[in-house]
Amino acid sequence: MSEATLERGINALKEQIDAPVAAFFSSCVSCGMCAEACLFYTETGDPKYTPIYKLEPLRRVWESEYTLVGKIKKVLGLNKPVTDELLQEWQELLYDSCTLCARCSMICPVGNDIVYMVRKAREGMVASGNSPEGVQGAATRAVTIGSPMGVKLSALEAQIRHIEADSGLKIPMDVEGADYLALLSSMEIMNFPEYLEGLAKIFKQAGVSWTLCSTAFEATNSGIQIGSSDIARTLVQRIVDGAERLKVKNVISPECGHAYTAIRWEGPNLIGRRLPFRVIHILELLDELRAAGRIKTKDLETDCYTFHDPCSIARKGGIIEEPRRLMNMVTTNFVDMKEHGKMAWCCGGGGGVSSNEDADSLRIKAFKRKRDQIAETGADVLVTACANCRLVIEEGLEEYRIELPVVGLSELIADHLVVDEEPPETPE
Amino acid sequence: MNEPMDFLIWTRGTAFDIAVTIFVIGVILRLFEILALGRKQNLAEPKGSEFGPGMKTILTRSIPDLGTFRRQPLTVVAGYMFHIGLLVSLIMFVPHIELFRATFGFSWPGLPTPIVDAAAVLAIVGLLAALWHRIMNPVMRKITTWEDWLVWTLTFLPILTGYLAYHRMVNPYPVILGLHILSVEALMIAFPFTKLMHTFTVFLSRWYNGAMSGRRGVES
Amino acid sequence: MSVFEQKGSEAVSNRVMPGMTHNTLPLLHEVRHALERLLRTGDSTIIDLRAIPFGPGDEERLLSLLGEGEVVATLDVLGRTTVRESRFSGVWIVDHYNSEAERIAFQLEVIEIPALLRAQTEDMNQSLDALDSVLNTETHGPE
Amino acid sequence: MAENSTLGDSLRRHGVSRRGFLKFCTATASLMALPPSMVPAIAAALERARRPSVIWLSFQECTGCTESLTRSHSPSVESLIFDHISLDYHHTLQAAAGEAAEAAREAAMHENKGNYILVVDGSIPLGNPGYSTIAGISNLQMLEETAKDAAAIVAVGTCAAFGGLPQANPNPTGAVSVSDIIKDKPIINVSGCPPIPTVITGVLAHFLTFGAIPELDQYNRPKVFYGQSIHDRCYRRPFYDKGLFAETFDDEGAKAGWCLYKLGCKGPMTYNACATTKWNQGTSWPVESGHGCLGCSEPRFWDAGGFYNALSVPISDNSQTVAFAAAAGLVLGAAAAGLNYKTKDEAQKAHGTVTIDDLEKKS
Repeated sequence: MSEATLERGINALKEQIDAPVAAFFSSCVSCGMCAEACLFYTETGDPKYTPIYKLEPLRRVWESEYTLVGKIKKVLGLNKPVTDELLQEWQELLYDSCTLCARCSMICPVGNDIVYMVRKAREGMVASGNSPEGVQGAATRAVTIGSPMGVKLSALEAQIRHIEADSGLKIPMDVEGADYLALLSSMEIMNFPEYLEGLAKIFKQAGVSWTLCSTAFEATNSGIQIGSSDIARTLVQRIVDGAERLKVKNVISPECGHAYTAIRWEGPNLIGRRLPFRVIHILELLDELRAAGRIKTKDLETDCYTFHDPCSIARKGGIIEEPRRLMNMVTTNFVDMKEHGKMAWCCGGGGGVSSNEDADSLRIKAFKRKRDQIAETGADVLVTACANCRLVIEEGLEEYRIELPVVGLSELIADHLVVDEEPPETPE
Repeated sequence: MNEPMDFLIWTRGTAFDIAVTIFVIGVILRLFEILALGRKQNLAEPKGSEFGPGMKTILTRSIPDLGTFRRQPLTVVAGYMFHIGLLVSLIMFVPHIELFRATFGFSWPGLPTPIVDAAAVLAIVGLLAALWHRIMNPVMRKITTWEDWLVWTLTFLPILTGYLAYHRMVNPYPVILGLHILSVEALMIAFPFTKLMHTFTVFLSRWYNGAMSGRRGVES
Repeated sequence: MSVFEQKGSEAVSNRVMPGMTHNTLPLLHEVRHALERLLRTGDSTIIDLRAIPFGPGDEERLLSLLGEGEVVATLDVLGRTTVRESRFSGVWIVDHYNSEAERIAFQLEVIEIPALLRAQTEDMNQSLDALDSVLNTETHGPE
Repeated sequence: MAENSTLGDSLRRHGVSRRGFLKFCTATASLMALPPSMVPAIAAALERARRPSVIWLSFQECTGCTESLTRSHSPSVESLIFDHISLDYHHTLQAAAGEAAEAAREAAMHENKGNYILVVDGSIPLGNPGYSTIAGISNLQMLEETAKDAAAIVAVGTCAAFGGLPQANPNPTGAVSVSDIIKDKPIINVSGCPPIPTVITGVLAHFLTFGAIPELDQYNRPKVFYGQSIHDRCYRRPFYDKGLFAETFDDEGAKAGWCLYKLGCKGPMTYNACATTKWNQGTSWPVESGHGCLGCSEPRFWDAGGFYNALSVPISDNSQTVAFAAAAGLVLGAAAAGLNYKTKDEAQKAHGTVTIDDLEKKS
């Protein structure tokens, strides 16, 4: 059995450095603009949260391993080495104070994709044993139990029974040959079952053939959050296996940010081949159904609604217009926050921060940014499309004693769905 | 006795050859070093293309995001002043164009010297503002290394000496012209091995950024 | 067309860009200030035109702008010297030539009367002697 | 030979009136590039000026400096000065030759010990004394001997002042300037290839008038003549500022009298009086004639890059340097790329799969 050591950490960083990383470090002129894009800096004013500063360990490895001057410095003993102490100190910077929101990547004047590098730097942190305990726990539960929150299939089945009993809708499980395989996040199973119910309602109305999978229902990927491709691969493989077993054509990523990143963007690269199915986010699917006229809504709200863009879905996933079109299906009074879409501010809990107890108080501080953004809109209801964002925002609002309903966009669509009057029957 | 002219001849001769050689070798070497690290083939189904958005970001990143600009206008304003001032003085001043023509065999029309002069002042003011900002701003202080001070100095000196030489404020002229050329040589020698390389790698960085976002259907 | 079109310099001045005044106008400004100073304080000014970097046609243009005044004097002393008042009273053009008719000095004098036109004390002393000797001769007859 | 009468006496003896004397002083002030306000001081000084002895030595030179001087306006007001100096030795100009000439030199040195002016043109070879000798005496020996009792030395021409053409790379004769050898005498450098004749006479006039050397610049050149650059006094300067340049010697720009910077004019680095004093009795000067300044009054002008290359163009062939460096860069870059590739490849091979069992540090 191997174990986490500094050497393995440094080796992991060496593996991770590629041409973009080298170009990024070569380009940085220490202008500090990235700090202004980072809510951990803007809300605390502490310069150590400057995004590019968080990459110092990775930068040192790049310099001494991959540049002429660095190699010479190393031979002469003039280089600044990466030590265990350094990595330990940087744990806070690379985990507690980074949600992988990628806002810094959007504003860096020289075009450095900083979050791309943070994701890579975390590989070295994991390999050297410097990832935070809370995230380690989530990853361990995800691998051993099947879900970072420890949700087992039995719990899901119990929820399905509840939903079916309450709504009279059928939740299909392990249906081979279904068009769509729906994934869930543990939070949706435990905290927001209305998502699954909404899904069943919409798909029934739209005539979508879909299923859940008993061996691959968990969409989240703690490997992505902790920053270990090896662990992430194990988790993605389960979904790929489940989807291939059921021979589905599409896999639906749920209302969860990083799950989309994990399956949609990292998945094929982790398992080393193109996926034999299409990965689609639930918002993309709903928008497709809307465009095809397969779903319609009624009784539009007149209250002011605003939408929080989950970073992984909007800035890192390109799903920006879809939720806005969907929002206009449920309210006549949709107001965007000043900075939204690709420039949206993070809720403060992504990238594993919400499962990292060390970061709790910092996360609450950072939430001020979102709190003020929401307040500025004067909205009565906040809508989002990520269970993690939703939970983090709810917690944050509670912390600041603000009463504001936070709902998922899919269930909102389901609530306003025009359902044709026809005798209940199972599809096919 | 003959020092000023000896100095000028040395800076225009041997020293220039050395500096150009190191500069050219260094830049090529550094670009090879970077590109050799490669980029893994991306197997994820693309939502958009890479090349076009990459090229687009090379241009669009020159325009700051409005919200961020409001938070830190000085960085942007000083950056613009310096870069525009430097670019105009570097490539629109006729003596410089003559140097490029002698090197590459082609040239372009220059600007009247009072305009170039104003550009140089713009660059100097921009650099001084950037220096002040680097000293005063806590974020910049935190992330500034000795290399940043070095690079600032190496950039400032050619513009300052160029300004002094153009205005003939130091006598004899060969001394200040020689110092101007020498400071440029110092800049060229340090260039490939410091973050001055961003002059070239910024195109790589912005392209990668734009391409990686573009692939995911995001305009970066 | 060109403001430089003056006699004798067409060949050069036609090629000079219009509006390129070289040093003519700055010089004329200097003359103006000198004249003002002369009126105000009585201080005269002499400008050595050979120390001014004239371009082609500049001298002609300057002379044309200064024009011809009321006084013209010619001195025959170690070669010819001409003293001409310009059309601006108090501004004199003094041109010195040597015995080979080559210019050896060329000045603008801003003064009531150029010093060289005055009779010099030493010369008047000599003249006194000479007059004495003439009177002596006329009175007493040649020796 | 020098005599004891003053210039004032001498002129009066020639029947020159006070007016004539004043005109002479005006011309002298103009010649020395001094302001007209100096005329009374010059008049007072010239009244008392005594006739100095001048010894002129020519070493490694082309006689261009002497030509320049003798082709200057003659006879003229300068000739009055030259009437008044005693040119006791000049082996090109004097009638005496051989032993008689050398005897004249020695006599002048002896009689005017400590008071004569030594004028030198040409550089001095240090490589082999045989490169240049006069009457069997090496240049170095003659210079040291003659300089010993001189009141001041005027180094006429760039060769004497700075080494000039003989010193140009690779300097086969080991040529040096006067000031490289003589360290204990006041030296006035009148550089130029050749110097402007009136500048030579102007310097001599200054010494004659005031009995002292004029104010000098850092190259020991009289500031009145070398205080400003050609560029600063050039009548074409406005074109430089406006960005109007002649591209070739026969284009419209050249015909319109535009700036010659691109055609190699070294005016910006050259300090001389050409733009005001001009040549050939004030007729014209190189830039006015349509050719850029060569920089001939500056040290090592011969080695300072092509005459027809702009001052900003490097002395050696830069495109060749860039081409060679690019070729070397490709080779070294490929090597560096290989090293990086290898380092990364090794790191990837050394990858240990991370499992949940090794998330925690064991230590």
